[in-house]
Amino acid sequence: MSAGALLAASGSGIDFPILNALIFVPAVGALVVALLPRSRPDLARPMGALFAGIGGALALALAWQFDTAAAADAESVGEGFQFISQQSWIPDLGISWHVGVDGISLWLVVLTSVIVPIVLAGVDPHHDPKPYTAWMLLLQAGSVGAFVALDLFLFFVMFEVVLVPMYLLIAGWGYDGRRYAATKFFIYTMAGSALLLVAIIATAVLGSPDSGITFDLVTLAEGQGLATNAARLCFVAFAIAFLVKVPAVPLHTWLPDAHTEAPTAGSVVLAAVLLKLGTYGLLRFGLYLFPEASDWAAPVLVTVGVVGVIWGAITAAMQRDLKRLVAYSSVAHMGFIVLGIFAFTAEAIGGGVIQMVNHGISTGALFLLVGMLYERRRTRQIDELAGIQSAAPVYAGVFTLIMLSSIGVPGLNGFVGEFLILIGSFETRRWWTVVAATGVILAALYLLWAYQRVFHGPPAAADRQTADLRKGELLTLAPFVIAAVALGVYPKPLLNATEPAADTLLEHLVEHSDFELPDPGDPVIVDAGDGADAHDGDDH
Amino acid sequence: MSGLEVVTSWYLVLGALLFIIGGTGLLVRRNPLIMLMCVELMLNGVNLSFIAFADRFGDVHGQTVVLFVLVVAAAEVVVGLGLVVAVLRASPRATADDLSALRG
Amino acid sequence: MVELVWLIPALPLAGFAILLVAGPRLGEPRAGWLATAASAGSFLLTLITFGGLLGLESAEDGGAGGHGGRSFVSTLFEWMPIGGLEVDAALLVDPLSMTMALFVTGVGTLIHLYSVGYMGGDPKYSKFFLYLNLFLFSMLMLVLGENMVVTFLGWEGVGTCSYLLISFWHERPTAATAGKKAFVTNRIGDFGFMVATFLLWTALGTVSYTGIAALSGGLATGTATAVSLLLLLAAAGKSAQLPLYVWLPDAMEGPTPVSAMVHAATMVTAGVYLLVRLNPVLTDTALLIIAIVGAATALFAALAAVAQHDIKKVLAYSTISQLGYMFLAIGSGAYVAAIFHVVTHAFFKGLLFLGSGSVIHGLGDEQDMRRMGGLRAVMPITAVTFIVGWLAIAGVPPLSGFWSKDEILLAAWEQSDIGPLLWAVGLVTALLTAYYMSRQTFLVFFGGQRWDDGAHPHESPPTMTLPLVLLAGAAAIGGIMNLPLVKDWLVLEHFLEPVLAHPHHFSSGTGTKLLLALIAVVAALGGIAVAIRAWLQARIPADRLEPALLENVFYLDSTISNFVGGPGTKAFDAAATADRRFVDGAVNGVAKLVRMLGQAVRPLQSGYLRHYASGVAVGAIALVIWLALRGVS
Amino acid sequence: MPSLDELFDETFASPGVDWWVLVPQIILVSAALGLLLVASLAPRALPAWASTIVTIATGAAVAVTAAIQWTDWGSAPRSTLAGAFVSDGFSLLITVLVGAGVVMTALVAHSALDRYAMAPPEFAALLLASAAGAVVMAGANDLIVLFLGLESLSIALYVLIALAGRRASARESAMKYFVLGAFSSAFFLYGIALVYGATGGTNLSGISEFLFGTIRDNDYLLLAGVALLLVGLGFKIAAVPFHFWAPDVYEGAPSPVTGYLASIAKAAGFAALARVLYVAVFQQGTAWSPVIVALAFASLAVGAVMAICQSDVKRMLAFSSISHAGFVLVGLAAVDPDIVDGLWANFAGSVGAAADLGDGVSSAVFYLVVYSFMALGSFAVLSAVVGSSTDPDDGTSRHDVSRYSGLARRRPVLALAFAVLLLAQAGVPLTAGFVAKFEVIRAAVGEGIYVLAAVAMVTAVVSAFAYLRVVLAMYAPEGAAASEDDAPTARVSRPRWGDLPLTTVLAIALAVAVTLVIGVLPQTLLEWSADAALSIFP
Amino acid sequence: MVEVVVFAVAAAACLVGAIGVVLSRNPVHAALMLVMTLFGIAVLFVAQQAHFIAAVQVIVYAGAIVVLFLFVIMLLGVDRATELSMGALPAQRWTAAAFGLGGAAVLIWLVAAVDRLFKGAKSLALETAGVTDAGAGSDPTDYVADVSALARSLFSDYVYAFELTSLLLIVAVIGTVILARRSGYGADGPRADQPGAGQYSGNASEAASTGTSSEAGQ
Repeated sequence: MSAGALLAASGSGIDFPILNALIFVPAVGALVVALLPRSRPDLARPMGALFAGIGGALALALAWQFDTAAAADAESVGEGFQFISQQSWIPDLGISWHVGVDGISLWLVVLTSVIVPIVLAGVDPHHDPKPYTAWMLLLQAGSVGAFVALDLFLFFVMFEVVLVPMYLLIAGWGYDGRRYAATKFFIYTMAGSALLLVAIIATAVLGSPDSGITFDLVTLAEGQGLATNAARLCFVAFAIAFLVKVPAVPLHTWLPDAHTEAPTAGSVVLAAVLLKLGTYGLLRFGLYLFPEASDWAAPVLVTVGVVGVIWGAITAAMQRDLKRLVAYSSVAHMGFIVLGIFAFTAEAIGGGVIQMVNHGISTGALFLLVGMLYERRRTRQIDELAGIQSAAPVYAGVFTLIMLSSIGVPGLNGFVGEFLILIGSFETRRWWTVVAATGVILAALYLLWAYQRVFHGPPAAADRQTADLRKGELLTLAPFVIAAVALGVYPKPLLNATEPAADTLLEHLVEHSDFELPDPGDPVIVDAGDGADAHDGDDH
Repeated sequence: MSGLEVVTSWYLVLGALLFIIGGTGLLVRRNPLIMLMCVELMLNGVNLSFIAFADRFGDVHGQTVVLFVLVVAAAEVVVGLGLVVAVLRASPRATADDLSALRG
Repeated sequence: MVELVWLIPALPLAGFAILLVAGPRLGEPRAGWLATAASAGSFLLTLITFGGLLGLESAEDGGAGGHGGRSFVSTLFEWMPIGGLEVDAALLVDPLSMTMALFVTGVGTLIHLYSVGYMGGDPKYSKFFLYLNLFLFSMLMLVLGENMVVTFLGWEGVGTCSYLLISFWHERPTAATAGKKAFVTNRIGDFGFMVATFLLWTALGTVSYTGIAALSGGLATGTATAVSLLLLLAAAGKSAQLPLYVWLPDAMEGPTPVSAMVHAATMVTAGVYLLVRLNPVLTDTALLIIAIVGAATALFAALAAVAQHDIKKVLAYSTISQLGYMFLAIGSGAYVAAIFHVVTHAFFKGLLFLGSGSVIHGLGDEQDMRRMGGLRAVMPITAVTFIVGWLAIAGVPPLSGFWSKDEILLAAWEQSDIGPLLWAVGLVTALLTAYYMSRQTFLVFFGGQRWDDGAHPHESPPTMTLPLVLLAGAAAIGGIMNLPLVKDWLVLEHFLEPVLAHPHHFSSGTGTKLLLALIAVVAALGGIAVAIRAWLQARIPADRLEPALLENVFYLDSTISNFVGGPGTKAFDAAATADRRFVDGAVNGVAKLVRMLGQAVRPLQSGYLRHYASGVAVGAIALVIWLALRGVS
Repeated sequence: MPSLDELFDETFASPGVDWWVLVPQIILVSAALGLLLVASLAPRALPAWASTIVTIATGAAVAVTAAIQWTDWGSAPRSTLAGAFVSDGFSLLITVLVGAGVVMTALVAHSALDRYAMAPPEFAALLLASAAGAVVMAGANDLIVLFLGLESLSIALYVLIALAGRRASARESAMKYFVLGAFSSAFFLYGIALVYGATGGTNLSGISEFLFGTIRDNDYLLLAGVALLLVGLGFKIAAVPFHFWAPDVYEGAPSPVTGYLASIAKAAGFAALARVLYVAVFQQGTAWSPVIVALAFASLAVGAVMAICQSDVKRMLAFSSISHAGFVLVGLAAVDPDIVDGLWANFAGSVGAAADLGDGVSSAVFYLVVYSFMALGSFAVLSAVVGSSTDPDDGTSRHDVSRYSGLARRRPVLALAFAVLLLAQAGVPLTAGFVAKFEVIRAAVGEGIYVLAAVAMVTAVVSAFAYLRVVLAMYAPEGAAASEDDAPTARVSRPRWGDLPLTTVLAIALAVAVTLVIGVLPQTLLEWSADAALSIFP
Repeated sequence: MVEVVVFAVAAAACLVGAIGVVLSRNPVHAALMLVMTLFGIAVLFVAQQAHFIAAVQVIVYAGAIVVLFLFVIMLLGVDRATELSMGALPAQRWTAAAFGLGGAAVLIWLVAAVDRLFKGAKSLALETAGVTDAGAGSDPTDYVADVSALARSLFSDYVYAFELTSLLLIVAVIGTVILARRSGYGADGPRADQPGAGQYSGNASEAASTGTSSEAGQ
């Protein structure tokens, strides 16, 4: 089955349930891998990569087939979903298998489906490849499921179920502290979603239309059946669950442990995909479901985001473990996204979506790179490494590029998201944005400092022998590098698909809350008071 | 009627006292056999209450229930004594407090 | 022909791409030649585009304030279109961008050429040119960008390349540290750039320069001042103004061509370019602050330069000082003077750096001037060209430096608020400039031999001397661009006028002008004279002229470093510790608490049958009481 | 020949017997008696597997019969024997569960009987007898009948545990269970006496009619009786503070019996509880609901908190079982006081209200069914793990978590099955455990008991920690890190199926299958439990 | 008045016997004290028209159950006086006291007012019997609780319960038989399984004696 055949199939009018395929192909792959004979452990990864790759190809086909024009015509968020597939699941509770993508989820689906095959093919688990591969495939299936779910129940199922493979990946293939880290990861995020479950049920029970209980996102969101206070309470529960996942300061401490102890592939997927469930959830289930409450809570959430940016950067700077440092940088990056989401402008939300993808690419690649370094040196301690650039220039070059992307240097992907978030947020959240923008300085500080300590300086004997990248590794990294450059230079396709979704979401917000969209260039905003205040912010 | 009349509540209070004495006995005694007897005391307290209620209602059902309680008591005692025998055979001086290996 | 503008940055980018893929295979010197060719091609294309621009209808008669003047926008593609934001990857061809592009590609090409020889034998030869080409590309994006975001792309790009080039010899810890320092300090400026962009967009709804220029009149004064000051922050970072200058002296750790190109001729002038480019936004308050910052920086850096021993450090502080001049010019409203000085400075400072590089090269990587002397004899071409540069920067007429500096001093004099004070500072700076440059020249090329016997100084190869000669020529005659003698000779001024919202016109009479020029010349000569007495004739003891305060640059840098390394790091460390101990500690604490709770309750599960019976009994009584009480009506 | 009736005077009307309703019990009892008969008359004619097969067949027959009955006459109540026993959707669903539980227990026990030196026919007979008691409890519509069912179940269980009496732990376990069981039975009985005293009857429907039909000054005697009934049933379902026996008894009992204790015995207790509360004293809902909430709170918290302190897996499961009981209690507590009044005000046709009303019971039933399978499966795994390894000499307990270390390597499938069962208990989606929790929370939220719902979920997180510890031991053994140096080929021994008893494997597979299938497709069971729940309302 | 005297004497016997059970050092004495209580209760049964039950009480309880107790005491030879102290259980005496005193208080409070409760109230049984005032029902002559009435109740309303007792008795019989037969197991096992001495150590010999093939495989 090739993507081309699928395209032909869908083009010829056969309604191919591509989203379901995106979920089930990896799931079936997991089953197939699990059933492989024990005597052939070598087959597991190729088979896994094959299934995951089919998923990836399907996802690319999905992106290709996504109808931007139709998305732009959509008048409500609900109309913006494409490739919808809805099957009755638990009719008693109004639960259905309802999946669909819009410009927000589309790219996360693509990201997920593409990254998993790459890391599956590119990263060697070193032992027990069979269960490893199966768990990775399940992770892919679950994550895609969470991104396309349009039913609260289905979403929660997927949101929770991905914990298991991730947990087992950390526990089974992680490093020394893996037991602690895996448990912490599972329990922490589960604690977050414990209240989420209550809130989901409350939302459905209280917010369903008179015709009967339903967990359908679109119905509930467009109906807005909840009383203000109930909606706010539910939103708080939703927000906490998602902020844990994001993770936002101060709910972030599971992340460094999980990232540090996870195997490389686990870290990559965790950073690239799982964290996005949090920010995606805030967008899809926070803003859409509870517009009024979102507006009500936005100042707090924006603050949380900004605090995350600064706190993540400061703590990252002081880490001694390279992987931990990257993990903390994730906290900072994700803080930007939270800021963007709750700035309530199309630019910021679009930027947030882009930043989700970009963070997946750059942080994912950083984890890959750190993993490769660990393979060679058996250490990630910054103190124990020096002068790697002399020994492994290509490796250092790729690292530099990804690092620059992570710092947010224009021309690379990281900039686009960060810039759009900041410029969009500035309209509505001026001072928070100014503070968040200092995170840009800090990002350079901690990454360059770490880079200097690890890559620069005179190498010791052990450092000298650090081998440069092999062909396979280069091949693994190539997609990340290409994506980093391509998305930095030409992010328009992503933005084109995302913009309508962001716009309709904002319209929804305006319609159901007191929030009013800002108009850039509107003279109302330009008043002397603001300018005078801005003046104070500078030190001269 | 004279000033002092036996009313239902007297029986009930007596039943309650027997029940409580039996219960307290179970809590204070360690000898498994005596603990079993205490359970019997409790059941007898219940029986007395049933009969008192039945008498009060003029309802024979209460008495019927007592029959069942008797049967249950007998069954419990039989099995209980079997268990006690099994335990005491293994360790003749065992008290209820000695059966505390499973804990925590 | 202006449509070809995209090729200008594309050529260096192509050079970069080729070198990235095939650099090591090309090897030395082909990689260098390739890069030089790309640069030269770019220069040629700039010339062609320039010609095209000249051919465009000059619309001086149309458009208010000259805004509708010659310009051409080449939109390549939409970069970040979302919501109301439309950021295009677009290039702007107008007099200002062409002026900048011309000297960037011109000087850049020469430095490329110079590097072919200078970098010979370096194991990372091709990588150097790779970075150099990338730098050129970024610099061109900076100056050609049609909107603030594209400029920012170049802005950050040059910063990145600067980082890569400064830490080119990364095995030297000082080089690595200097690179990092440059990048991070620049980032502080970038913060200003970004926030200024946000503010402009929020206020005006556009980020394109044409849009900003057209709409800037509607800006509230407060907003405009805020934007101006943010831009000043940005410019101060990139152009090494107080207090963000600290990275530039350290940046001399990079190879000398880099110092010449990045840290003297091109990148550091980006701040000046930015302020000039956004001149319609600048308010009077902001201009005054800019002028003060510029004047202070000029004097401060000049004082620092007086007591440096490293041949490149002197030039570095001199660069900072000259950049201060340019800021002074902007602050005084004399944008053309600023750009004029940018260009002339590019010539003579590029020349001086390359000359110093030649010396360093010839002496086998010796940089301490106290170990030089009398090189005039062994390195004649270098010496002659260096002397041209010296005189140019010292402001000796008729060399180029004189003209541009004179114009700045005049503009400062005419500054409405504190003009004479600014002028006086500028004058003192001019005197100091003449003095320390003379000192350098004398120490390096005159006097007796002070180098080690092991060193064998020699003249550099032609690839290095050719650029020296060409630059010396430019430095000598560069002034003709904007001679104030006759009004029509003010070529640059007329050319740039369309991009200026408020073209500056000198109001002083010719007498004043002449007098001021005369004083400046006297000051320059005075500086030279002092230097002669001190360094050629040794009439004044050296240690009196090199106080430790100046040698250590008022201890400003070390204070900042100590702060960053001390309390700063401590504060960060405290945060990280708090994160571990309190934030994470709270999480683990909750887990521990639950466990402890369990352990505390655990004794209840004592294993004693009678305890369990107690539980049942007491529970039963409690339930009975509770429920029975609820049943009492 | 005078007929039997003529021997009585004409005023006596012998109650009609709906034999068809009693078939499940009759099957169970006659199978038990038959087994005993054969075993005592011709002990050699009855090999070990024969008892197992008979038990399985009986269990299956009971389940099938109950299912047929349900399809035959729907979930409408059908009472017999003077209203002492009622067969409705609720009792039938529990009966099916009991049948399935018998089958599972027999499968697991088959291989364990030898290990515990238990005689197969006797084990089987007692198992079936206790199952009969459970079936009686499920359908009992009279407090005395309920009590007799409870006693049959309990006494059979005391002996079942004592069957392994060669182990001191089993003796201790049986003794504790017995004494405490008898003690709490006495409370239960006293409760019956008080209820009888307050209402003059023991028939549940009769009590309900009496309560709704009369105006009373106060209800304290009745409610005190209900409180004592709660003690007896609370003991059976191991709700805090009547739970103390459970961990010790679970630990000491043979694993198959433990599974049975945790599932079927508990389900029967809950069935009885639901019937007492919702049939007899439903009118007092506002009074007893807070008590159930309190019991639920306590059970959830104590079960979860204690579970994480255990290093013995069996004990941990025992405590978690207490926590699960708390979840079921949450479901039972979800009764809306407004509906209690409203329902009876216009009882005639307020289906909508009744549907809401049934949510609580429905979710409890769903939870019970699901948890029974998870518990049976989990204890089956324990049985398999202990059965396939030698006892430790180092003083650690039989089920110490360290014995599960690296199980994923040694027996990947078994470990996976156990992981599924454990994670299902933790409430991970796509397992039945999640849907069960979801249902319970939905019921609680539907009735506005948000705090209880939130607390329940928080304790679920706490107990997840306990489950994870076992999963972690299996998948990430402590000392021997799964380091990269381990070549995949360096595995020493390959796991074999042969040394795991087939019957146990079958039971585990069944449990896992049910857990997963219901987890993915819960609709059918949801409908069933909703039907069942509605059927108990008068 | 006779009733009061009868009640007082019988109640005293009950209470003395009950307290005697709890406080007897010797199990035999306790059993005999139990008999006293049982007899007292039988007397009270008679006083409340429950003649048949009283007879059954004497026969089954005093005659069978207590004898069984005594039999077991003799069988095990535990007819020595045992210690009466509470044992070392922490807090047990307090909970016992709390239960004893608190429970007594609560239950007495509950039932003492029953007579008032019944005034004017209706009960299910009375309603069906057509009696409206519960107080009137207390006239002993009004209801017949002879054996035939009991039997009628037993075989009509409680026929199912009656049948269930058979199940219960079967279980009890099987159980007792098994326990009695198995009770020897502990004796031949190693003494090590005394409480507190590692209750699992006997397992190795178990495995050997039962000879399961599964264990051998490991």
